[in-house]
Amino acid sequence: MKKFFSSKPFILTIGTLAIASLLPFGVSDYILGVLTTAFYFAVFSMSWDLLFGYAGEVNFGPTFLIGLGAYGAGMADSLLNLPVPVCILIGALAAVIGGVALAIPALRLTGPYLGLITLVAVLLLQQVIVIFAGVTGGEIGLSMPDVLSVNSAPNYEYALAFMTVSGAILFAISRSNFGLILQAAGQDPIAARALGFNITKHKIAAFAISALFSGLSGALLVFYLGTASVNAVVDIAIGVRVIIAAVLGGRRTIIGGAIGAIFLIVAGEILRPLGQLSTLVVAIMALIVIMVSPDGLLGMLRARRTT
Amino acid sequence: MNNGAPCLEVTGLTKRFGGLVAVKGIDMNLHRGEILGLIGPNGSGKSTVMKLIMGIERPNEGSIRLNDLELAGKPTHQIARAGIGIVFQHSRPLHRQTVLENILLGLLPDRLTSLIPDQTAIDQARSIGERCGLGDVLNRLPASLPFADLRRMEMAKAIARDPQVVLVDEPFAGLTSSEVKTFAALIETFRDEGRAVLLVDHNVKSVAAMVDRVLAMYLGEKIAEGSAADVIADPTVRRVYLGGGLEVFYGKAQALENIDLIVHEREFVSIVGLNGAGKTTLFNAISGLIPARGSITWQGDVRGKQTPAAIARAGIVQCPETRELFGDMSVRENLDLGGQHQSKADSAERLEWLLNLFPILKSRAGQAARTLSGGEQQMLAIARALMMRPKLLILDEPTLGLAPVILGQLSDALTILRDTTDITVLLGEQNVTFALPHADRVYVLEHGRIIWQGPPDRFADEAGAAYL
Amino acid sequence: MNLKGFIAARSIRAGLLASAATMLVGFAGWAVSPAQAADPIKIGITTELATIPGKAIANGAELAADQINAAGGIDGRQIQLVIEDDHLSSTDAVSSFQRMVKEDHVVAVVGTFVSEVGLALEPWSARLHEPYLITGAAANQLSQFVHKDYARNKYIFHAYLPAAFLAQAVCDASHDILVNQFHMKTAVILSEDAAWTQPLDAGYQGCLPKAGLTVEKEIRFSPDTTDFTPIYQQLASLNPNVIIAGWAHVGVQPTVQWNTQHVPIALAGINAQAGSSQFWQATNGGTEGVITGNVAAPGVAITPKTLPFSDAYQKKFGYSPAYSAYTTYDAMYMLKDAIERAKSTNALPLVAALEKTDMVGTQGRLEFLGQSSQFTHALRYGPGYVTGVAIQWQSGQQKTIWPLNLANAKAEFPSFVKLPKMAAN
Amino acid sequence: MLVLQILIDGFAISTLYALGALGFTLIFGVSGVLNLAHGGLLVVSAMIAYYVGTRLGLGAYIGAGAGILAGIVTAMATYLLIVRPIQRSRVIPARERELFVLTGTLLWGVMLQEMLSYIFTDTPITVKPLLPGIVDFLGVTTPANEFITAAISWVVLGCLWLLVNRTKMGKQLLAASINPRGLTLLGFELSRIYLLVWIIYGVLAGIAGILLGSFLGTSSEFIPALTGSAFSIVVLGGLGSVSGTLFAAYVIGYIETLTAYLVSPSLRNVPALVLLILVLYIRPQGLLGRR
Repeated sequence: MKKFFSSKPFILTIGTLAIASLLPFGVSDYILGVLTTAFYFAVFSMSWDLLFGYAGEVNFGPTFLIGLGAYGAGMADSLLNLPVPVCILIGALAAVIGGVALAIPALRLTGPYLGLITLVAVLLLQQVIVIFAGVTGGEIGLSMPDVLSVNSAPNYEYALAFMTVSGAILFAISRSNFGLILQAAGQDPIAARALGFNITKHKIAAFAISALFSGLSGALLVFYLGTASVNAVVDIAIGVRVIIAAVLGGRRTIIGGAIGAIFLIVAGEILRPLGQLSTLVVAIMALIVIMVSPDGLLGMLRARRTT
Repeated sequence: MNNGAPCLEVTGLTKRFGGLVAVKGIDMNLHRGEILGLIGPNGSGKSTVMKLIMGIERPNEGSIRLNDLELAGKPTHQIARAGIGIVFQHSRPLHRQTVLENILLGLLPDRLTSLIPDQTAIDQARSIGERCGLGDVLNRLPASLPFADLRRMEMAKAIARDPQVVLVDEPFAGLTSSEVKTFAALIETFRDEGRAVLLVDHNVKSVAAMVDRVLAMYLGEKIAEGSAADVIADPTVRRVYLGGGLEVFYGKAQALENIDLIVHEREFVSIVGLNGAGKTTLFNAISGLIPARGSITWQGDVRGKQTPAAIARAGIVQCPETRELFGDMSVRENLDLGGQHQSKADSAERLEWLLNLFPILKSRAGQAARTLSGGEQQMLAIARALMMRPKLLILDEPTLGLAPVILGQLSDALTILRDTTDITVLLGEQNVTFALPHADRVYVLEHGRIIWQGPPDRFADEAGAAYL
Repeated sequence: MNLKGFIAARSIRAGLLASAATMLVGFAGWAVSPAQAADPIKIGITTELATIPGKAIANGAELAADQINAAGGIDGRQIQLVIEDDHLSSTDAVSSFQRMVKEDHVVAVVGTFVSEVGLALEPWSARLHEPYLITGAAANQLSQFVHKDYARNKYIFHAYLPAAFLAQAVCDASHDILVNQFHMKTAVILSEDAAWTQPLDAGYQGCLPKAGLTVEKEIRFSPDTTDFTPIYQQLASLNPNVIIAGWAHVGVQPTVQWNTQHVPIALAGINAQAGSSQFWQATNGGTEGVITGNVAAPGVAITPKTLPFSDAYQKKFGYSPAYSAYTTYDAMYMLKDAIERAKSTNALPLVAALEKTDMVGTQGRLEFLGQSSQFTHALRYGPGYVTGVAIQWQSGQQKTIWPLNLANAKAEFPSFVKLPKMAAN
Repeated sequence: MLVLQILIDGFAISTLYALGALGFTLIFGVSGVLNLAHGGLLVVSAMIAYYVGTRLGLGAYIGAGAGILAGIVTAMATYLLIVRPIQRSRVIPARERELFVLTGTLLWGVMLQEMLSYIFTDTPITVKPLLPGIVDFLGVTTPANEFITAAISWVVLGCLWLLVNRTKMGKQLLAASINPRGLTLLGFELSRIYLLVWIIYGVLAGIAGILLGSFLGTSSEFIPALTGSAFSIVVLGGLGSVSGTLFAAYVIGYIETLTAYLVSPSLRNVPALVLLILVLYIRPQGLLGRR
């Protein structure tokens, strides 16, 4: 443990975060705005990585969990006018319930079959939102009376703090006994059972934890944006971005998810002068990275260090 | 030794998969401080018994009692907690974690709330690792370990929770002879610690030296039980084993060491060796299916980089032990595919000739390959390979799992082949009685090395002891 | 300031040399470029460039800016546009809205035809005190949002008609054409199930009977419907005279299928995609005989400004303007006018001046509704103000059939449409 | 009357679904690849057919030819630029290749979508129908194009059946899907066979894309939904099973049509999604899947 706190990557991470927390004193509001969104996406990707990278569950529908969190919080705010922290908790709760519901098929299905269930879950959620447009705002989206803050700097610091805390917790979980068992269950479920582990329990817990952070992040994101809409938090394209970010950053690392998400969003912003083509270029870059270095950006860093 | 009540008591254990009865009313006792060998050929149900005990499969009938605690039908993790550990033959280690952490995994509590392993568990993992001979590599990643050390690690994981009963699946597969000795010693220490050990393997020979008792299975039933010598002498067991029928395994970590092998034109060469000796690996290297170091010279030229398909077209055709038939296609279609590289007329002529060589295939021409019996499938596999008009035919374990009567037919066919064509044959067999009569020369392969070569008539005197 | 070094170190470590270079340049650009002394007046355009109406927003703004600049700018200051693509995503839109406000210090933001995006941007306009003119989206909620909390949300202007007014325009046109000229009596409302069509349908339900059309049924379908056969079969059994549409997300498919299946019922209402000049090709001519409401039509001089605009547009871009090009072009001139009257580019005076807008644009006389209307800051609808037009596709061309004083063609329907027997006059 | 309408309409839409999903299942069956850029192939073909047939005004048939060609080119590009490099990569561990093929094709699908929306915008278009006009069939008026679509689809299905069951090449394909190793041992280069399957896939996707484009319209925005629906149908029918795919396409097509006619058009997709979840729970191998 001690060794971990004095290790080079740890110090580097702390240093990076420290510099990041000082950014509001030096950079424009716009950069802060871009990074704020990126930080929430980072939590999406890290949560996804816990499920996929550790528990080995192919979740093609991270936005099912994100969307539940976002709409849970958004509807609590716009329909019930509850205080913001309560709304966020309601969103997180909705996501956790959804996560457990998703865990049940995951215990029976693997690979493409589970992938499809998770995808269908997203499509159903989308349908439900459109069908119950009266309370959900339908395809137009839900406009929320409250936001976290109007100013960029506090929004940025909230997001940074949230990402740091979530990342630390998810990272700790991945390195804990629980994470070890989860990984064993993901690699070889029969062997994990034969070592005396009730992997059903562990997998449900993994889904719940992943859902909790996805949901919290989704809820915070809508309170940052001031609106919850299908194309911002539910659309499959958003889920694809989350997955690509996690794979791009480096699977089974947790932190890789954050690096990938920040890279994707920041690169997208930098390439903005290309207009419509920016998404294309980002996709090409992501494809090249995963083909050259399957362990993603973090894998590249590591390879550089060891050679 | 067998004093006191047995610690694991299995009675009337039965498992059906659909219509197939894989395990039929097996009774078995296992005492503390005892090693029991559970042997049986491919498909005999021995692995299913092991899975039933571990709870990986759910038994249809029967009871499994560990110290009077009924385990049948319980989930695997509860059975493990009750005191049964298992060493799988193939298992995926955690490759981002060190050996020590992998062993530690076996010591963790099954609770969500436990986050950090306590120091005593770490110390315990270390000492288990050291006892299993992993002392020097505890801080390395599994990917960097040799195969034998990975097996040690699996052993360490299995005994981490101090189980009363340890199940070991094919303990020596893929190991070199020196490693076999140290592993046997390690397993014997389990017995000395008072555990009950169940070794699951194909044949008696590999486990005879260390087991206290042997239980032999065939087609889901117990056919013999007693000391190793008794079981070897048992007429039923001999009958089952002379029919060949030993299991196949594929993709196992296995190495060949400096094999020098020459096959002359029109020669019939047999390579004999027990299962796992490296025959299949050798053949796959010749066929270009797996990469290998060293050189292969074919018809005077050193072979460069070629795809396996190009090698096959050049005349080296393998008929693998897994047969690799196209199960959903008819016999005729299987054969036609083998003849597609030739003109229609050549192909038809060849087909005619083959159907005379294997008349049974003629009557089965329209049937799907997977509906054929084992013997017919083997003939089809050989015939399909022959459709290619090979210059060198590699036959890998053609007798695998076949009834004696089929062996006769196969043997006759090979004789005709030798007498009427220019073909060169490289035969891999563990069934010596089949391999010797046809051979011009014989190689003996053991643990990846050639340990003897010579004409078949000297085999019995010089190398046969290990086989008969 | 450490940022440059920090980012550079990370990117190069990441081994992506090529992208690192881009990043470095990009970040350097971000980090150093200070708020420049705003000599030109910057106006932000948020839009969806890969769509026809979205591209039209950018085009309309560009054309207006070119003309204003050529004529000497606004009080001598040139207009500089900042055009951002939001890729139809409200997240991207919010982030680019912030960028335009905080980084480029734009005086006002104009754009979007997607209600969802507009609604996401509105709170930000209010929070950042940034004037925002919506020029294509139609949801009632857009201007109701201003009405709900005027003090906070007064920065938002809905420079287009809310759905309720669009419904009224459809009813008025239906009365003049379908009822008076063709003696139609029954209608079915057929709308995509989307939030903007809820007020639209409510509007239809209210005004169609007054216009002389009995509403036999209201059918709403999922916006991702691709096969409309069941709906048309069901309609055929009801046998109404006309289908009154509420379509924006869909358009090509129901139109083409209406034509290929020879649905014997006239098709009118709002079929937003049919307002585009490219619709003929997109439907392979299936749009023949389709009537839709639009803000303007080719060759029709709603005001003296209409034709010069559409001609200049055609000349500059090579195709005719979609509805959002008219609204955006007008919005740009409203901004120019307001800035000149306010003699300031600051938000509050600008908002006050915009509220007093009264000018003639390409769509008609432009005036924003006041605080008392539930559609605060939406364009005033009605004769003498903005009414829009009803166009009909005839032989590959958009002909104007309503308002009657502007019409350049008489309505006619394809042979497969069964018309009510003409009552003997 | 209503029954007949439902039968006809359901048949047309189901046939299109079947054709659209067929290439997807074929490529999975023979080479084990789940191509998540599948929708991209369909839309590229339809867009090119529209561009050549309508915009360049060369007519429906030349347009269709160009569309099929575009389908082949796109399929080859998918295989040669994305799938094969991943399968042959030395840096990607063997057991993760499947995931990387999924991610790679997913990204490729995004790239195709972006390129199409850049060139052709997102606005939906329809491909010129091969046969205009309507047919009165037992009192139900149906566009002639609907019959042509169904007829072409079944002709294509029949050709595919003949190809697989009656030609040497087809035998190789079948054998590759059953046992690729066995085929290698018989001296057939798998790489050539895979190339061939991708070409066939391109043709199938091309035809399906054009017919879909003329019947239901197309747009770069439809790509994810088309991939999703092919994926659902194929999983519902049993991965890699051609007959299962056909069966599932008709199940989904008719359920959707029935819902649209008898319940409400806006709920059209819901029952099929629920059915999919139920089937996956009860019978994960799909309706006709083996395993």
